[in-house]
Amino acid sequence: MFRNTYDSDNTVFSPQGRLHQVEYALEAVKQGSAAVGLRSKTHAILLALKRSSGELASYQQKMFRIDDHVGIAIAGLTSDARVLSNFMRQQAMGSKMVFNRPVPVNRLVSAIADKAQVNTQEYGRRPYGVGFLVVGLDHTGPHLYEFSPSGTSFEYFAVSIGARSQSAKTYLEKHFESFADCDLEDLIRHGLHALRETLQQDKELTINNTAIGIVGPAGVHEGTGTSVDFRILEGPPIEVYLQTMQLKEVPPPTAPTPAAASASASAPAAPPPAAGDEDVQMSE
Amino acid sequence: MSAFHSTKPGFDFSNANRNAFLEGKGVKMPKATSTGTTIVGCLFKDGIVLGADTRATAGEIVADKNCEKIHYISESIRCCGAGTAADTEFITALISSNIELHALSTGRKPRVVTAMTMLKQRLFQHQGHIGAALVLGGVDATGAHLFTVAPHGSTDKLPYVTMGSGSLAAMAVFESGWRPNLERAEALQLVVAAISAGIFNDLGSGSNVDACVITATETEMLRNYVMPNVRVEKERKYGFRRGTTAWTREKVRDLIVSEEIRPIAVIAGGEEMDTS
Amino acid sequence: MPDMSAIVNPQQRQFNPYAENGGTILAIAGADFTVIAGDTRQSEGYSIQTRYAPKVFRLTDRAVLAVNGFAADGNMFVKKVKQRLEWYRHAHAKDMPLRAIARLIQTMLYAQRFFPYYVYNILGGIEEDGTGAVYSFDPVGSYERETCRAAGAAQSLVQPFLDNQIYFKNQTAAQGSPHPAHLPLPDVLSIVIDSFTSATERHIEVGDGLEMYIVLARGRTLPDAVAGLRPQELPSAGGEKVFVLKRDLKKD
Amino acid sequence: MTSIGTGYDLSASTYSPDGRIFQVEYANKAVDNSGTAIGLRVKDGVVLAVEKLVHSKLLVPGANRRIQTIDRHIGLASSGLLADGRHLSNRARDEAASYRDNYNEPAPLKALADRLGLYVQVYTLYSSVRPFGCSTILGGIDKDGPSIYVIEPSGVFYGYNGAAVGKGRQLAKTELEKLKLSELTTREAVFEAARIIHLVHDDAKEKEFELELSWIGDETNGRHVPVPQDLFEEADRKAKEALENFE
Amino acid sequence: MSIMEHNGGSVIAMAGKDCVAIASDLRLGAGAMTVAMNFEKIFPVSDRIYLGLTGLATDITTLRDRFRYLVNMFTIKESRTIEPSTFAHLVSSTLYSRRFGPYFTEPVIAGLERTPSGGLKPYIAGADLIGCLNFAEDFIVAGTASDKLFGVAEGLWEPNLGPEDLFETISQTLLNSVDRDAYSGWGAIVYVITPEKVITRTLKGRMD
Amino acid sequence: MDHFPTNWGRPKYDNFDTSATYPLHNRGQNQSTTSGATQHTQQPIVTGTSVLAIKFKDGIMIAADTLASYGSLARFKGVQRLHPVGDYTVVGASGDMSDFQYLQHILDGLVISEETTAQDGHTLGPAEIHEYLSQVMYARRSKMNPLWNSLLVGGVKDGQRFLAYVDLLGVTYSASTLATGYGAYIAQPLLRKAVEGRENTLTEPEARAILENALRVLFYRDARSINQYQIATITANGAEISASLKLETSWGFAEGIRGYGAQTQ
Repeated sequence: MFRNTYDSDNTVFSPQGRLHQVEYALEAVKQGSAAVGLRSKTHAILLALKRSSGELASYQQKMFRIDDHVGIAIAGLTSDARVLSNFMRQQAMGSKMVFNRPVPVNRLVSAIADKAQVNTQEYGRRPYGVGFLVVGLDHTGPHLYEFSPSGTSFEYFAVSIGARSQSAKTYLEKHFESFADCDLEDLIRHGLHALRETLQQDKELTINNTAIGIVGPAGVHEGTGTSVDFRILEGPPIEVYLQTMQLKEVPPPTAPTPAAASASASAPAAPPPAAGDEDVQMSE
Repeated sequence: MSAFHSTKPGFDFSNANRNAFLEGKGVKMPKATSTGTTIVGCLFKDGIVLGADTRATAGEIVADKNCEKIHYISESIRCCGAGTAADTEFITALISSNIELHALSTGRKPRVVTAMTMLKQRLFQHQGHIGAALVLGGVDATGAHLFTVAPHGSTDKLPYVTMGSGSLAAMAVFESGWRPNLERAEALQLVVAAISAGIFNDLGSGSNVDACVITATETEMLRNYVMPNVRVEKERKYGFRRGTTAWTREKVRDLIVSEEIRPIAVIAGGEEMDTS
Repeated sequence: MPDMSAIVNPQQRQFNPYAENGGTILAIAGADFTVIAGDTRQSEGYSIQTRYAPKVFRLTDRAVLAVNGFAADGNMFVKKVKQRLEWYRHAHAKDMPLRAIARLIQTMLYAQRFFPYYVYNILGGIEEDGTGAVYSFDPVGSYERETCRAAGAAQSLVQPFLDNQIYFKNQTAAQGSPHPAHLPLPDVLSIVIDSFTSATERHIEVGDGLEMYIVLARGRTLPDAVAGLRPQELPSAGGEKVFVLKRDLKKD
Repeated sequence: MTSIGTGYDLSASTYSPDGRIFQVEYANKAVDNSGTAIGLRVKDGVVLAVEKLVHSKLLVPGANRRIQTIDRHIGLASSGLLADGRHLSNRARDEAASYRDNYNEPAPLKALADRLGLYVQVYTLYSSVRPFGCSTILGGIDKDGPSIYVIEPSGVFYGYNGAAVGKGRQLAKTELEKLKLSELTTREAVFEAARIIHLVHDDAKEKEFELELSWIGDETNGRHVPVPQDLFEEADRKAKEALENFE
Repeated sequence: MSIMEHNGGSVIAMAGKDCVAIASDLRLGAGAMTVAMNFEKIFPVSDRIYLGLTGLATDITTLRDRFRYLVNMFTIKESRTIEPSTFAHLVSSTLYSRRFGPYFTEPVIAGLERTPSGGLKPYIAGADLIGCLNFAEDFIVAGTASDKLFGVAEGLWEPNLGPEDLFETISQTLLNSVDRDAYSGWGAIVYVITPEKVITRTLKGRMD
Repeated sequence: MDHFPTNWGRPKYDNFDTSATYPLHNRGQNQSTTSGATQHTQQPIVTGTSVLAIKFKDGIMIAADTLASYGSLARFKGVQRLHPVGDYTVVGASGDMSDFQYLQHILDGLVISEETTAQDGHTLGPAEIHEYLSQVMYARRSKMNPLWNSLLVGGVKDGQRFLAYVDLLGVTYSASTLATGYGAYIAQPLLRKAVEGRENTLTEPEARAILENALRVLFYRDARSINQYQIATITANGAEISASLKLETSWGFAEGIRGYGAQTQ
């Protein structure tokens, strides 16, 4: 095994000006099952694929409620996610305590990004090994953000993280221009379609392995009493949404490859390569 | 009177030593009822309008919901009292009595300044220990006069005055609404507004508005002139079934002295007597 | 306002971190409901600060907290309780049960044993077994579960009245018809209203407005007599229901 | 690279035998790999512009700003590691706020650049940290008028009339040198800045990019704000036209 | 502790329809300690007037005797029985004469007043310790449980109660109030005064 | 060994962020380690008197005179006691003026960091400013080191009018009319009568007239007041604070007064 001298420590730049430890942390995100986020003018939603370690095991938790108006989906190390989500909850409560105001979503995401940056610059730490999709509804409307261990955060119309997320992105890129005017049901259907792209060949989305998180007004399948607050749908309630899915379009034979290829072409570019499938020159 | 009270005039201090001793031992002395009151008076074209609320408090508790704070001094002089309720009650009664005697001895209608002077002298004598804050108003041969008398005996003569815990609220109304030569109705309305300001903004004042209009010709005491705080009907009846309260002993004292009149039987000699 | 002498000869004056803001609260538990009520006047000394300052706060779908005493402490305390409940929700994905909230409140109050929240708390709501419950606290956290409790400025006026009307204290029952353990909601509401109108008559710090929260156990509906009063229903996740009923009180 | 494999390039606290600190040089590499940022100091104001490389078309345009406001009168544009840039801008805000707390006046740009330089330099001293992977353009108007400073990963900072950092800095500098900056108005400078960013962007090699512009001048009451939408669109359009003519 | 609470005790009077009632507890304390459970605080002044005295026990006794003396003197001098309203002013001026060294007692007066037309109408009055009279249409309270009495009476009292109903209302008011007062209780006694008779009942109450 | 350079040269702050997971630049400032008695008990020195505020149809109006007193000395006659915070809010202060200046400083810093530098569309409205001030005031009272002020916070944001009070104890409340200091006794009754029930119909000139009348009455009766004042008007269009204005007063009633008793001449 070739030993890369510059990849054992987060306080060392490679001669190309890259931070290998950070890039490896991004790989950890890709180990996690996929999560997809989409947003319309009225809603921001999350969809995630839950893994189960076996027939008898329960499915993992992929979504967390942060505050009434904010929720996250994670991909990567769950324990890191718990630290960061608790931090987000603290921030949210701090805002309630000091200003009696729901924390603006962008500031919440920036706060964890700034926190994550420290772990990329100081000795004795490792970058967080988890990526978040954050949805929230605030004064300026619904939002969707991606947070990554490199300490960056970006706002998206639609995005996906985790294993095989590039396939979901390809779907999203094709359709995202229509999302803005979607109603909740259509938005969820697009999300499910995107999430389906990340499945292994023989798998399907079921009520057990799918979770849906929503902020925004109640949809037609939800109770009338439901508020705009963040809620997580799991189990039987999502059956009705799975029903709406249409048969998978026949994928163009080259669909995943060109995207990956173009991404790897630009790999040596900007150091925090938030885009999915870059080759990070990991020795195997 | 001497049969009922000690023959010495003035206050009886025989408990004072005992009480001072108790106080010295750290026993807290109780507070008398005080009227945390709004009282006012104002001058108008033909005379004086006095006003008062009707709440008497003992601490935070309403001791009397409809007490009278406009006291009679003479037919054309009245006095509103704030402060220690008993003091206002008694000093006005005393001065009223003295004014009556004074009027009888001089054969003239009493003047407001006379009442004012009597009040301030007596209050000054007692160095503030008589806790009466008064608004004195009336009409006499020299015109209409309005005074305040503070517990230490200082007085003030102004066209509109207020006293009591609601005095600031009431004064604010006067300061923004009083003009010289108000009509009777206007003045009465202003006084009602001033007292109402006290009733609704000062917790020490409450219940109803009493007013008194004094002119050279007539004095009109408008008891409960406005009643903005009548209690709403209760939601339930709270009568109890007879026998609810358990008792152990009963004694009934009949107040009706019942007399049974039994005709005394006529000695039945008649039959025996042979009259024939 | 300080006078000049105070500045020339500074006087030692201890800052008093507390105030007394008047008002009264009470709560009564029924078999399957609880009523928690408070007046809305906030005062200091002889001044009314505002005619509408709520003293009763909904914590969860089945817990309502009434706070009375020093208003700043009260508001801060409610805020902190709410935040603790939010953490519980994060950790357990459900609302904290009533009796657990009661213990939490004790812990939070006692934590300030030597600089207490100058606040009397009454917690009312529905227990996990579906019964109405009231918990009352002293400022440093001593608490117990009761059927009814009054606290605040007019506590001494209202509590014995409730003893008599809710607990039937000193009333011998008629032969063959024992006193009920719990009164129906319409009766409780009218007793609450009469308690407050009585306290308003005789206590200067009570008045302006009355807010009554009604918490109904799962599956129960409002009796017609109460529904006719058109209480406002607060949004809840189903299960227990919370209603608010408002009344005016005298403003003098 | 001669440095690679010598072992002298693994820590910021290590000199190479010829007196170089390679880690700092590597940090500069991170800057050289990323989108260009420029700053123009003109006669009555400052314009900042950034070539924001867009790695996905799913990103919300305009949302992920790379030019930060530090204080009412100061803007900051950075090139290099995005997260490091945010770290530094947060530090700059704290410093600006601290200056206000102590002196009750807006921080002079030079003082702020000085403090930031010191802060960045500390990260070049120890093996327990790495240097900042970003170069920062600080622009603003203070009581001495408009000024621009660039703080580099080594902690040095210089004042400039026209500054450029990042991938296209050479070309941008050449273009900046052609301008008579001291005669331009801020409004004119907005157009020049837009043009330069468009010019330095290499369509062939790069992904999409988004132009970001901010300014400080009399028109903004001395406040650092994004260039208003209409002006932005006009500048963007003119820049594209210029580019076509240029080619 | 205030001197008014040293011996404890409470009195309440209520007006009904053509009748009045006056009631008191029976406790005599010395601070927190109860020393007697048969300390009556209500005294007949005339056939139709009863006087309740709360406060410091020694002053209660002193004033009871003093008022008996004063009323006897009045009766002799005026050759008529005293009316409740007259008696109230007698109480008031007696107390006020000690304005600066008061008796520590708050009296409650209940009776039936002769109207000009010869009928009898309910009369109740109270005074503070320096003799400020308080005339009420409904009820008068005094003593250590006065706050509680105010609250309960305000809730329970209704106008135009007949003697038996008035008995229930005043008894319930008193019992529930003294139960919440550490310085009152240990039994209670109620007097209901009607034009025809005076009913005295000793109540069964908590003895703690 | 602490490897984090920003921590060097200052003691560790254990109460906060023990594992130093928080970004460096945000890490808690270390508490002073200087020991010894601290003197907290205090009293106000240079003071401002009442502040008044009411709701009207289009927003909130706040008024205060411009006097800062040193005891009974009218020490500074042109002090502005109304302070704009951001675009939507005005804070009016009575009580200690140096404490108020400190609060102004804090609020300015807050606005710069929250509104100006973030530039993300999220700005602080009057409700948030009031909540923040309440937390500051309550925290200081809990340290037995209060900021000796009574503050009124008023403003309009997103079509909502907001008006509330907070004081040195952290006590808060809101109503359609508010007044601090002597204003609570003298002006409040006037304001309540003039405003209650008319919050949605009062026009700006009417609201101004109500406040001016109350200020005039205060000037007549509050010995620590002056006849110069400023009025802040906050509407959907933002906050505007007037220049220093002069009160119209009349003392005609004094004409007929002779002495305090029996005097006739």
